This record gives sequence, C-alpha cells and structure tokens, in this order.
Amino acid sequence: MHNNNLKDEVIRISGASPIKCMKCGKCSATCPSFNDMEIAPHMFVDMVVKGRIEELMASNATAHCLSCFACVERCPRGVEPANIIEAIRVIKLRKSGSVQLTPAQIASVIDTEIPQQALVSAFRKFRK
Amino acid sequence: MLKIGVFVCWCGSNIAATVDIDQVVAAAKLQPGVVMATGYQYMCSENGQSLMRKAVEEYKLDGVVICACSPRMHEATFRKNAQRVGLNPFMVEIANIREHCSWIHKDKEQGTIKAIALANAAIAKVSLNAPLISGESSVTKRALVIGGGIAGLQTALDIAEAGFEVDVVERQATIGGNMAKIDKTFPTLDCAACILTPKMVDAASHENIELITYSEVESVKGFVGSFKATIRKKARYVNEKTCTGCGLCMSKCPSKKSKNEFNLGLDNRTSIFIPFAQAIPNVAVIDPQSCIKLTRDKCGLCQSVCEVKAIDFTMQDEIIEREYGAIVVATGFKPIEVDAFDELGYTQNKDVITSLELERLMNAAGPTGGKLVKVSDGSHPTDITFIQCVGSRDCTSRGKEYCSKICCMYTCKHAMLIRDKYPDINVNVFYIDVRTPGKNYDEFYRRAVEDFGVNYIKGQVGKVYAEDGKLIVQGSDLITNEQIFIKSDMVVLASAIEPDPSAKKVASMLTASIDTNNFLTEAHAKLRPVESPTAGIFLSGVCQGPKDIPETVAQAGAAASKVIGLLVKNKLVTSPCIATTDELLCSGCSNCFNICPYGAIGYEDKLINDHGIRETRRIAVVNPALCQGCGACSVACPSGAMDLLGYTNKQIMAEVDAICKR
Amino acid sequence: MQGLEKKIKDRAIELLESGKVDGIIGWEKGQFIYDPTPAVFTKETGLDNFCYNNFCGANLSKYLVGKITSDKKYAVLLKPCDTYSMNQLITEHRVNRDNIYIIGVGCEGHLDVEKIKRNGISGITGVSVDGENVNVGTIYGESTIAKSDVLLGKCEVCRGNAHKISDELIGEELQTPEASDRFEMVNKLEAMTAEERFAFWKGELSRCIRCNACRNACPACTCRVCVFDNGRSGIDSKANASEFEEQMFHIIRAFHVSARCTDCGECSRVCPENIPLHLLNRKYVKDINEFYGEYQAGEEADQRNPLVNFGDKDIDPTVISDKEGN
Amino acid sequence: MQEVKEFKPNIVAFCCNWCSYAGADLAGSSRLSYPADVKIIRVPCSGRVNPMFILKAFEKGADGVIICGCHPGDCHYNTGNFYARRRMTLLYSMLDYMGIEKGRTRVEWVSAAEGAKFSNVMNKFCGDIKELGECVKLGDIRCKD
Amino acid sequence: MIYSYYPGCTLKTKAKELDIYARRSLEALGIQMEELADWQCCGGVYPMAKDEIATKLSSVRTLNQAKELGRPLITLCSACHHVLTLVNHDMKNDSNIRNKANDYSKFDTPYKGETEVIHFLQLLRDVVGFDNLKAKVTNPLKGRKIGAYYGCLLLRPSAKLAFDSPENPTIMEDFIKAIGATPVVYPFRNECCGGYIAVTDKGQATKNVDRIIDSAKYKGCDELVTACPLCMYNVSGNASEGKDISIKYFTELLAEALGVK
Repeated sequence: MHNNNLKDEVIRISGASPIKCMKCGKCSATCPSFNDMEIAPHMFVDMVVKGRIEELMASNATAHCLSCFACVERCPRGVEPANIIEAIRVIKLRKSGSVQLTPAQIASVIDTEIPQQALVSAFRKFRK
Repeated sequence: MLKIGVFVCWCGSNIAATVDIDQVVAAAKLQPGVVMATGYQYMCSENGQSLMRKAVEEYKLDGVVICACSPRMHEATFRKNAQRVGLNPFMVEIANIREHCSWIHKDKEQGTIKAIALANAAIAKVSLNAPLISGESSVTKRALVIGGGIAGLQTALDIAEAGFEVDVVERQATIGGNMAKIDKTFPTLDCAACILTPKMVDAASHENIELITYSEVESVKGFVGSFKATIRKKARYVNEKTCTGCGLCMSKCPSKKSKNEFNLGLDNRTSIFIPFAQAIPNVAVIDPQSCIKLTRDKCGLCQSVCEVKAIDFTMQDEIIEREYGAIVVATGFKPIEVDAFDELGYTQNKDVITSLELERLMNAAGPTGGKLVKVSDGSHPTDITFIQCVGSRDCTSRGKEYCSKICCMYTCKHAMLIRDKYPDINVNVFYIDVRTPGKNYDEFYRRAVEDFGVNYIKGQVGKVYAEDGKLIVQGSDLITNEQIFIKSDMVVLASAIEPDPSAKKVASMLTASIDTNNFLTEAHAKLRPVESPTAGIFLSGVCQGPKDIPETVAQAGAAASKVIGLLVKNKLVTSPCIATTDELLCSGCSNCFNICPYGAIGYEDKLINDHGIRETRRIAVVNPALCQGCGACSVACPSGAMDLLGYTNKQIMAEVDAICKR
Repeated sequence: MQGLEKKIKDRAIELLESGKVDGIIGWEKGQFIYDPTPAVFTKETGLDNFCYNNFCGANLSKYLVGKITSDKKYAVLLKPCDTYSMNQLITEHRVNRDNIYIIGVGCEGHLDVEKIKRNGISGITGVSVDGENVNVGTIYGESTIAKSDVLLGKCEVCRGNAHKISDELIGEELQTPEASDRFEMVNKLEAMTAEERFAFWKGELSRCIRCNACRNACPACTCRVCVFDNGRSGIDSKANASEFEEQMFHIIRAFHVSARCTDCGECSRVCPENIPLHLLNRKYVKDINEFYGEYQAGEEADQRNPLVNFGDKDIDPTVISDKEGN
Repeated sequence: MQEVKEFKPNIVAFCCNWCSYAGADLAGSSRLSYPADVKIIRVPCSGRVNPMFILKAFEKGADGVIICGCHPGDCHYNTGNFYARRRMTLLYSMLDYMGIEKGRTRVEWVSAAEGAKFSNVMNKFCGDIKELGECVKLGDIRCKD
Repeated sequence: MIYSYYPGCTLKTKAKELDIYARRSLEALGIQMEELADWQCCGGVYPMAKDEIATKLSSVRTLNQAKELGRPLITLCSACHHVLTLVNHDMKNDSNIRNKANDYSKFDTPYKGETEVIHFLQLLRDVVGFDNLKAKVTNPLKGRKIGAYYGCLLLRPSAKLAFDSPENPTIMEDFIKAIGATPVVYPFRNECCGGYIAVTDKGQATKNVDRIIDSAKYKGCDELVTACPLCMYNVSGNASEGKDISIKYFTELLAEALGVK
C-alpha cells in the first residue's frame, strides 16, 4: 500500500527528512520503548520512505513513543524519527477524531498527584 | 591585412556528402583577407599537409583556416605542420564542419550554409590572431615532501632513486607517521614495523634524501619549477649530530609524568625521550613543557650524564630556506576525537577505547608488551565489542559525512587477531555495512566470520554503560529486529579519520584547493588524481582522501613519477594561451586576482608611461607559469584590461559577428 | 545646518593650517543656494566659498580616485551613505587610504530642487529643515513643504546615519530621514508583464543621450578607460549607432558595477534625462540578496563581492530561463 | 505568388572546450542530429563567456544564445562554471527584467560523455526559439524608427 | 538585573515545593526575580508538528511579555523550560511558524524569538556561579550520596536546548557538589522516565522508572534530585514495589543547604 499524498503530509508536518536514513538502526538501539512498539522507530522511517503510511496509522506503536528525543539526539543522519512518529500520530488524530481517553474516563485514572503535563499529554498527544 | 589560406577537407564522403565543398571554397574566397581557398580529399594525410605547406610558401600565407574535423582531433597536427614551414602554429584555426555539421545534418543545402558560417567565423577569428610564443621557465631539480609517514617516505624514496634530491619535512621528532603505531596490517597480517622500519632506514641512509624532522614548513612562495620554502626547525635541545641515542638521559630524567603521545597516552614518558625504539633519527628530544630545567631552571641531570655532551638547553629554533622544483603534500590523517559521542561512554569508561589505542595495546612494543588487558584494571577480558562507523557517514556536527574507508578492514583485522590469540574472548562487531572492496579483502572478512567465529551484528549501538563490573552495550540487531544488551569487558570504537589539522594551513600556503572536509583536491578525479590543480603541487596519501596502506603506497609512487617527470625537464614550456594585462587600462582593482583559481595573478607597482604621463600604478601581473588559460579573469575585469590570448574578446566577438550575419 | 557648516569650515581651516592635509574635498557655493558643486579647497583658495547645506547630495568619494598617485594628503567630507562607496574604493585599491583623511559629516537628508520647483516654489533663497517639514525662503516670502515630498530619490531610501568609515565625525547627531522600502519599484516592475516592462524601459532608455554623466558620477565606475572607449574590447562606441547600443551600454554598465554598486543613487541623480538608472542596479542588488544572501557593497573594506565568489549549491540560470509567467 | 518562408532562427552556442565542445563532438560522431541553426563557438571555459558576447550576438541578429559548460563541480579549471553560473543567472534575470524574452537565453551543463544530452538540449532550445520567433524586441530596435 | 520568572501551572499546584524553595533560595542568594504578571500555561507538551500553531500561542504570549519587559525569563520546571525554549527557537528560526503566530497574536511589534529563556540551574551556574554558591552554603549536606536525575526534557534535542552535554551532563552534579553533598553519576540519568504516558500506560512507565532506579542504586545513590514534576510524579509513584527511592526537587536541597528551608 503506497500513499504518496500521505507521505508528503508526514514529511511536511514532521519537517524531517526520512530519505537521509542510512539504515543503521541507532534510533531503535536507543529507544526506551522499543519492546512496547510493534513497529520500531527505524521501521517507521523506512516505511515512510516507502509510502506505507496507512499501516503505520493502523498500528498502536505511536501511542508508546515517549517523545524523549533520544533517537533524534543520536541519529547520525539528522533524520529525526521522533518527529516522524509524532506526525503520523497527528495525522491519525486529525483523520479520525476518536479519542483514547474521554473526559468521562478521567475520574477513574486521575489521582491527586498527577502533574498537569501528564494530563495534557494524555489528552492531546495520546488521545488516539 | 593578413594573407589567409582556407583548406576545406572532404574527409572522403564524411563531409563532402552533406556539404558542398565547392560552395564553401567559393564563399571563403569572398572573405576579406582570403588569398586562396581550395578543397582536398583528406587534409590530414601527408599529401594534404604538404598541400598546406606548399600554399603557405607559395602565397606567403600568414593565417590558415582548415575546415575539417574537430580541433580536438587534428588541431595539433595542422599547427605542427605550419611550424614546419615557419608559420606560427597559433595562426592556424580549425572550423569544425564534420562533428558539428556534416555528421548531424542530412539536408545538403542546410549543411552547406552552416559550413560556410563556421568557416567564416574561423576566418574572422584568424584575421585577428597574433603569433604566440610559448614561454619557458627553469626547473630547480629538488623536491620537497611535506610529511614523513609512509606516503611521504615512499614518494621521497622513489624520487631519490630517480636521482633527484628530496627533502622530507616532518613535524614530529621522528619519521614514521601513523603507520609506525600500527601492529599488523590487513589483509596479509604482516607486522607493520617489519615493512615500515626498513623503509625508514632506507630514507635516512639515502644519499639524495635529507630528513628534516621536528620541523614545519612556514611559508612557500614561487611557482612550479621554482618554489622557495621557509622551514622552521624547532629546537630539540639535543644536538642531532652528536646524540647517539644511548638512552642514558631517559633513564635519569626525574620528570616521568608526561603522557606518551606515541602510545596515545596509555602510558607515560620522561621529559627527555626518544619517541619509540625504532625512531629515526634515533635521537632524544626534550619536551619544553614538562622539562624541569626549561620550566624552572632546576635539574639538568640529563646534561650531566650525557657522555657526548649532546644536550644544549640554549638551543633556538632554526630557519631553513630552500628552493624546490616540485612540492608533494603528504600530511596524512588523524582519528577524530570521539568525546562528542558520549552515549558510547568514551570519556566515562576507561575500557571504552579507540581502534588506534587497541593497536598500541596489542603491539609487542606497546605499553602492555602486546598483552591485551583491560585498561581499567589490567585484567584479562572475555568479551569485546567493536562499534563501527563512529563519526563516519555522520552528517551531524559531531561526525564526518564521508566513509572513512579503512575501518571495516581494520576492525575485521582486530577481531580476527583477538580471536586468534585469545580464543576464549567473545568478539562482537556492530556494523552498518561491511565495505570490503579490494583484492582479498572480502575473503579476509569472511575468514574472520567463518574461521575465527567473530560475531557480526547488523545494527548500531545506542548506549554503553557500566553495570555489574561489565560494560553493557545496548544496541539494535536489525536482522532479528531486537534491542539487545551485550555484556562486554572492552568496547572498541572505530573512529572516523580526518585530514591532519595541518593540511588546511599547508593547502592555503600552497594555494592548493581543499574540499569541505579539508582533504586536498586533486586536479581531476580520474585523469590527474595525484596532482593538485596548482601546477607543481602533488598529493600523496590520505591528505587527498581516506586510503589504506596499499593504496597509499601506490599513490605515493604515482606522485613520485609525476614529480620525476617534472624534475627531469630542464625547461618548462608554458602555454601561450594565457591571460595578459593591458597595463594602460588596468586600474588594479583586484577582481581578477580574487577570481583566479591558480593564484596566477599578482600585483606590482609599475612605472607606467600613459601617453606621456609617467606614474607608478598598481598593475595586475599574470605569472605565465601558473596561468592555465581559463579566462575567468577576463570576464571579471570591467575595463577589458585583462584579456585571454588565443581567445581575445575581439576574436570571440568577430566569430559571433560572422555567425550572426544573415 | 548653518552651525554645522561653520563647524566643518573651522575644522577644515585648522587641518589646512596645521599642514595635516594639503587639500579639502568639499562643496563650493554656486550661483544659487541650490547648486553647490564639488571642489578642492587649499590654503591658497581658502574656504570662503565653502558650503554645506541641504543641497549637497553629491558623493565626493570618487574625487579621490584621481588623487591616487598624488603624494598630497586630502581630507574628504563624506555623508553616511558616501562612506559605503569609500569602503568599496579602498577594497578595489582605487584610492590610497594613507593619503586620505575622512571627515564624516552629519546628514538630515538632501533635497531635490527640481521637486521643490515642481511644487510651484521658485526664487529660492534659503531652506531650513524643521522636523518633517522644510521651510523654503524665496524672494516672494516663505513657504513650508513636507520634507518627504522634496527629498532626493536616494535619500528616500536612506540607510541611516552610521558612517562606515571615518577618521573623525562632525555633526553625526543629525537625524537622517526615515527610509521607505527601496525595492518597492523593482517589485512593481517585476510584477508587470514582459511587454509592460519592455515598454517601460524602452520609454526610459530611448531618452538617453549618451552624455555619460551616470558613468562619470558613479563611484563604482572607476576604470581608467571604460570598456566602451576601449578599442580592443569589441564593443567600443563613441556614440550610439542604435538604440540597441543604448540598451547594451546600460545593461553592461549595470552588470559591471553589480555586486560593487553600493546603491548610492548618483547615476539617477545626475541623469539630465531623469532616467531611473538606479532601478537597474537595484535589481542586481535585490537578485544578489535573494540568490546569494544579503550583501551590502562597502559595508566594510576588503569584502569579497558575490561575483568573485560562488557556492556549490547556487541556483541555476535555468531557473530564470524556465520561470513561469511573463 | 509569394512563398511563406519557414523561419530559420539564428542560434549561437558557446561551448567550453573540455566538456560541452567534446559533448558536441560526441553527438556528431554518434550522428545525433539537431537543427543546423545552431552554430558553436569554442571557448576554453564557460567562465570565459562575457555577458558582452551574448548581447553582441543579439545585436548582430541572433535569435537565441545558449551557453554550455561542464557540470558544476566538474570544471576543468575547478571553479569557472561556478562563476559563470552566477554571472548568467544575474544577466538573464536582468534581461527578463527589461522585458526581453527570457527563453532566448539559456545555460546547460553538458559533459563530454553526454552527446545525446547535447543533441536533446539543442533540439529543445531550437524548438523554443522557433516558437518565440524572430528576436523582434532586440532586433527591431536595432535601427531607430 | 531583575529577572522575569515563569513558574508554570504545576508549580502552583502539584509541585509547590519546587517553586517555594526556589524563591527562598534566590532571596538568600540576593538575586532579584519578579513573577511575570500575566503568564499563561506553556501548553504542557511541545507540539512537534510544524503546522500546529494555535497550541504554541500560549507560549508565544508568555515569551512576548518577557520581551516587552526586556528581561531574561527564568524557568524552573523542566517541561515548561522544554516547551518555552523550543517554541522560542521556532519563533526565531522558522519563518512559517513565526509569521502565522504573529498574524494570530497581533502584538505591537512582531515577536521574533528575542527573549532569552534561562533555566534556574543555568542561572546558578552562569550567573551565581557554583563557587559562589558553595561559599554561601551554611548547611552543607555532607555525606549524602545524591544522584542527579536529568530525564529527557531538559537535555534534548540538544541542538535547540543547548543546556548541557546531552550524553554526559555535569550541571546537576556540579550543583550537588556545591551544596556539599556527593554526586553519584549513573548511566540512566539522562534517559526518559515515560512521564508523557504516565496516565495511559502505567506499565510502560513503571518499566522505565525501575530501570532508572536500578541504575542509580547500583551506582550507590541514596536519593535522587530532579527539576521535573513529571519525573517526580513518575519516579515517586510509579516504581515497582520495593524499588522506590527518595526523590526531591533540587530547589528543596538548595534551600536546605542555604538554611532557608
């Protein structure tokens, strides 16, 4: 499944250059969520190059990226995998509008100590 | 007005089939200055050439136009032919009516019209030609080699063998360069010292070679055939001629805490020292930074024990000035600093080392006597992990965008040597690609895997950290798609190599160009790979780009042959098609100077007689030995003071004029 | 302004008397207040006729070019915008810096007498700038006019009151006029169709009488012999045989000064036919800024100009040839 | 009866000696045809082409001028075509600014191995010029009315 | 010099300690700081998508306020510092974001990233100086083995944050030394705790936290310090049973050492 429109959108939204990837795998070597992601960061990059965006969107891997920038920091080619993953997450969100965490559910997960940032990230970044 | 003769070649039917020769001849005769025109079947044949010679003599021609094939084919032939009858070769112009006309057009009428236009353009140009005479410049029969590593030594030896004198200037106290630090060489695994040290001895003992060590070239002036170099010979504080290299001074020196550069700081040395056992010259040198006598005016123990009284604390730097006909750059490389790759823990863990450090650890003459031990505690390692491409193929600010070329092979060598000597050690290698083009290279890599059991992992390492007395190497294995954690005792980083920092300074001194990575640029990647675009400057070894030892030696020999080819000449003939200044027009604005890629334009304050006004003006002067005739300067010059002989503004405009006339 | 004139004059006399300089290059009173001309003042001539008023728009830096081989030392009065030209001349070795003493003089913008006259004011006897307005004294009485309406074209796009090079400053506290976008007209032309542009230029350039005033005033045109006067250049022409040659003269002239032109506006100021020649130079300035990065000729001495430089990722000329639209 | 004559444009091509002139030679020896309207002038380097030459050609009646040089980075003289690239970009932009059809001027990079490219470039350029027709703007004003 | 201070929402509610002790300490150190009058939430999470403008606006407004006062802006919370710095970087370098954000905001003069955003730790390092700080410590925390926990937000992406070496940072260790305690360097001090998924995937967060605590304990840390409310929440609340370790805000230790706790 190739979708070049979606691919262009990913590149535009992320501002990243997946084509610069030389397939060394350093992003996946350094990723703290590697074992939680069914599609690893290096595969994200390669699949974007190949235009396989729908598959990436169907995967739940995006929800496990911590946006910790370890892959961005250590990538020798300046590819910025985290930005690519985020772009897919954003596109997914804009396309479906469904949310992972609904306001009604909040009461069940919230505790008094949760900092605001964690809630914001849960709503905005990870709601799908 | 010139008397011009026009010869139109049929080239059998190659031209004659599409171009009406008679019409071209008839049209040429109508052009101003043309006193004769004729057609002939094959102008390049001996008969054709003699036809031209006869006509030159009979009609007293002072310009000739040949309408024939491409000038790239026979321009030289016809110019030589003109010379045989005393006509200046640059009074011959070619109109290309074959490749640019008859061969591409089918319509004879169109072909003929175009051939006439091309002939007219050549006639217009030749009528503005002036006889040009090639210049000559002398050649100093001595070469300078900058850098005394394997590249510089090989070049020097080859030049010296051909009978020319060579000076090798080496910045360090000994020649030998990086290769002297290496233990074994791939793919044959012979010991580096066994092949390098005999060459060092040969160079030292060769009657045509002078080794100027512990010295740097400070400035170079002049041009091909006659360079003048200023060399600073730094004070060693030890008389090179009297020191016997006995080493007594070293055993007495109380200052023993300086890092031993030769062993990359893995052990310490004294303040007075001989860099390594086979150093050439085998003479001590004093490190002025740590010497107690030189820093605090105490001690002086070495001086008192030296039996030949070679030590002189008052020694000063010495300036040597020499003339050379050719200069070879062989400044070599250094591994990059890997501190910036701190996820790999080089600055945080002693047992994370670079490949060159591993060479010293495995070298029998190294700090451990060749016994491979952990740097941290001297114990025997059981697991070693290699990481390739540290800083190579890296387009971020901390690395180099290019492939360092040698790391795949030396990592393979290291892995193999370790497995051979210590079969109990497990060796893992993280790689992105294994690049082994070269004779017996891939076989070598396969042997490491198949015969020596080295474990290659396709992937990269994200983090190296210490835990439970081991180094944990966290990496990816792209084949199994896993994130893996390998426990290791040592981690070896295959750091990228970069040009020696001196290369940039040397290049600008020589007006030789360098690329964005500070490698020196060759004149042509395929046709002139060992020459710099600046005439008389040659390139040897890694200063031009990453190379292994076999390639370096081959290139060093090639550079030497180019130098010999230059030095063997008594005079250099310079092309007369060069830029020239009209001194009355030049205003000295420097536009031409700024644009010249060869540093061929300089400025002189000249006394000018401008229609009776005598005054000193700043005038651009073209050095005919350096100018290559590209003409960029003539366009940069707004007043038209700078022009290109053979392709003057007026000549080209005359061609334009002839072609555009309807 | 009159206070400033006095200050400059006093200083000039002091410099001449002390022998620090042999001559002062400045402005001399003309017949009217609005026609001062560049002049050299020496001990012999004295400074009685010296003037510095709101009509001293002329850029004096070029007057040093002829003095390059002289062993005399000259002081020159430069307004802020003139100092760019001075830097460019130093870069190109067309003046001898050692023999020049640069006095940076303050500037509040210079006026175009033609514009004043076009506003129906004649018989001008004096002017004074009062903030945004100009009070013009005439034989018929005083009138007031907005300064922005009567500035010289080059002052409308003033680059501020900083002198880029000077040995001393006098009156630098004067406020230079507020600048408008200097590329406004270039942009407007670019937005036209090719036919409109052609018509525009044909209309303008057909008035050219090849008087060479632009060439003579231009501080970048300092060739000993102009290429159009050089018999070996292949394009020499004493007078135009055709309109094409006019076009060619102006294109080549603009090209030769491109990347060296400081956009001082002298070409248009001196043109007797009021051809907006600066719009040619400014097009080059704009293109260079857009294609190769911001560059101001004469910002400092010894800059390497963009036409004797290159980048390996420069835009290709085909981008222009294949450009969409007109 | 008056015959309508087919418009034959006059095209000047400046080719650098080391790449494009050799490329044109290769086009010839490979018999790759292009219109006879193209006439080549040999220059050592594209950096030798003075904007004056181009204007001169138009003055003398050329309908199109094309400059061919080594690919950027491959210049025989290292940097000549880099300078040419800047000069021509600015000159063409100026011609366009003066309302002269920008299609009449062109720069193409053709290596010694690109005989086919040379022929294609010339075919296309001739086609473009034919479409533009005679160089009227510069042609007509050659004489005062 | 007076500095503008940006506390951020969390410091007013869940992370009051981080805020209070910072104010007290600065007073003791003689540095003047004024809370920005009309600050807004930074947005909580940096919107990485290049076309998300609206979610960056609250940061832009805060930054513009600081610019109008002409003072550097001091941040304390790692997350706020991360967001404000990255948005500021965009406003400076990304013309598309800059133009659009300014179109929305209609400030008197467009905001172009002029404000200097400084983290409290940088203030201690570069303005106060750790040597001076050491001299002012009245109650040195002798004998305490403290591990610095940087997390991810403060360090990465280093090209834009330019805070400290992203792989081998030293600023917090130097800080710990200055207040008289013993810093313990451990490898996972710059790895992510998983704060952003703390609500949606506790399991994954726990894994991350455990690894960090293991690493710290192995190297001999008795306690950890942090500048981040997310890390604080995650490390103190989401570790596995029995893995827990004491974690404090660095300002609390600072106040303690300065005797103003």
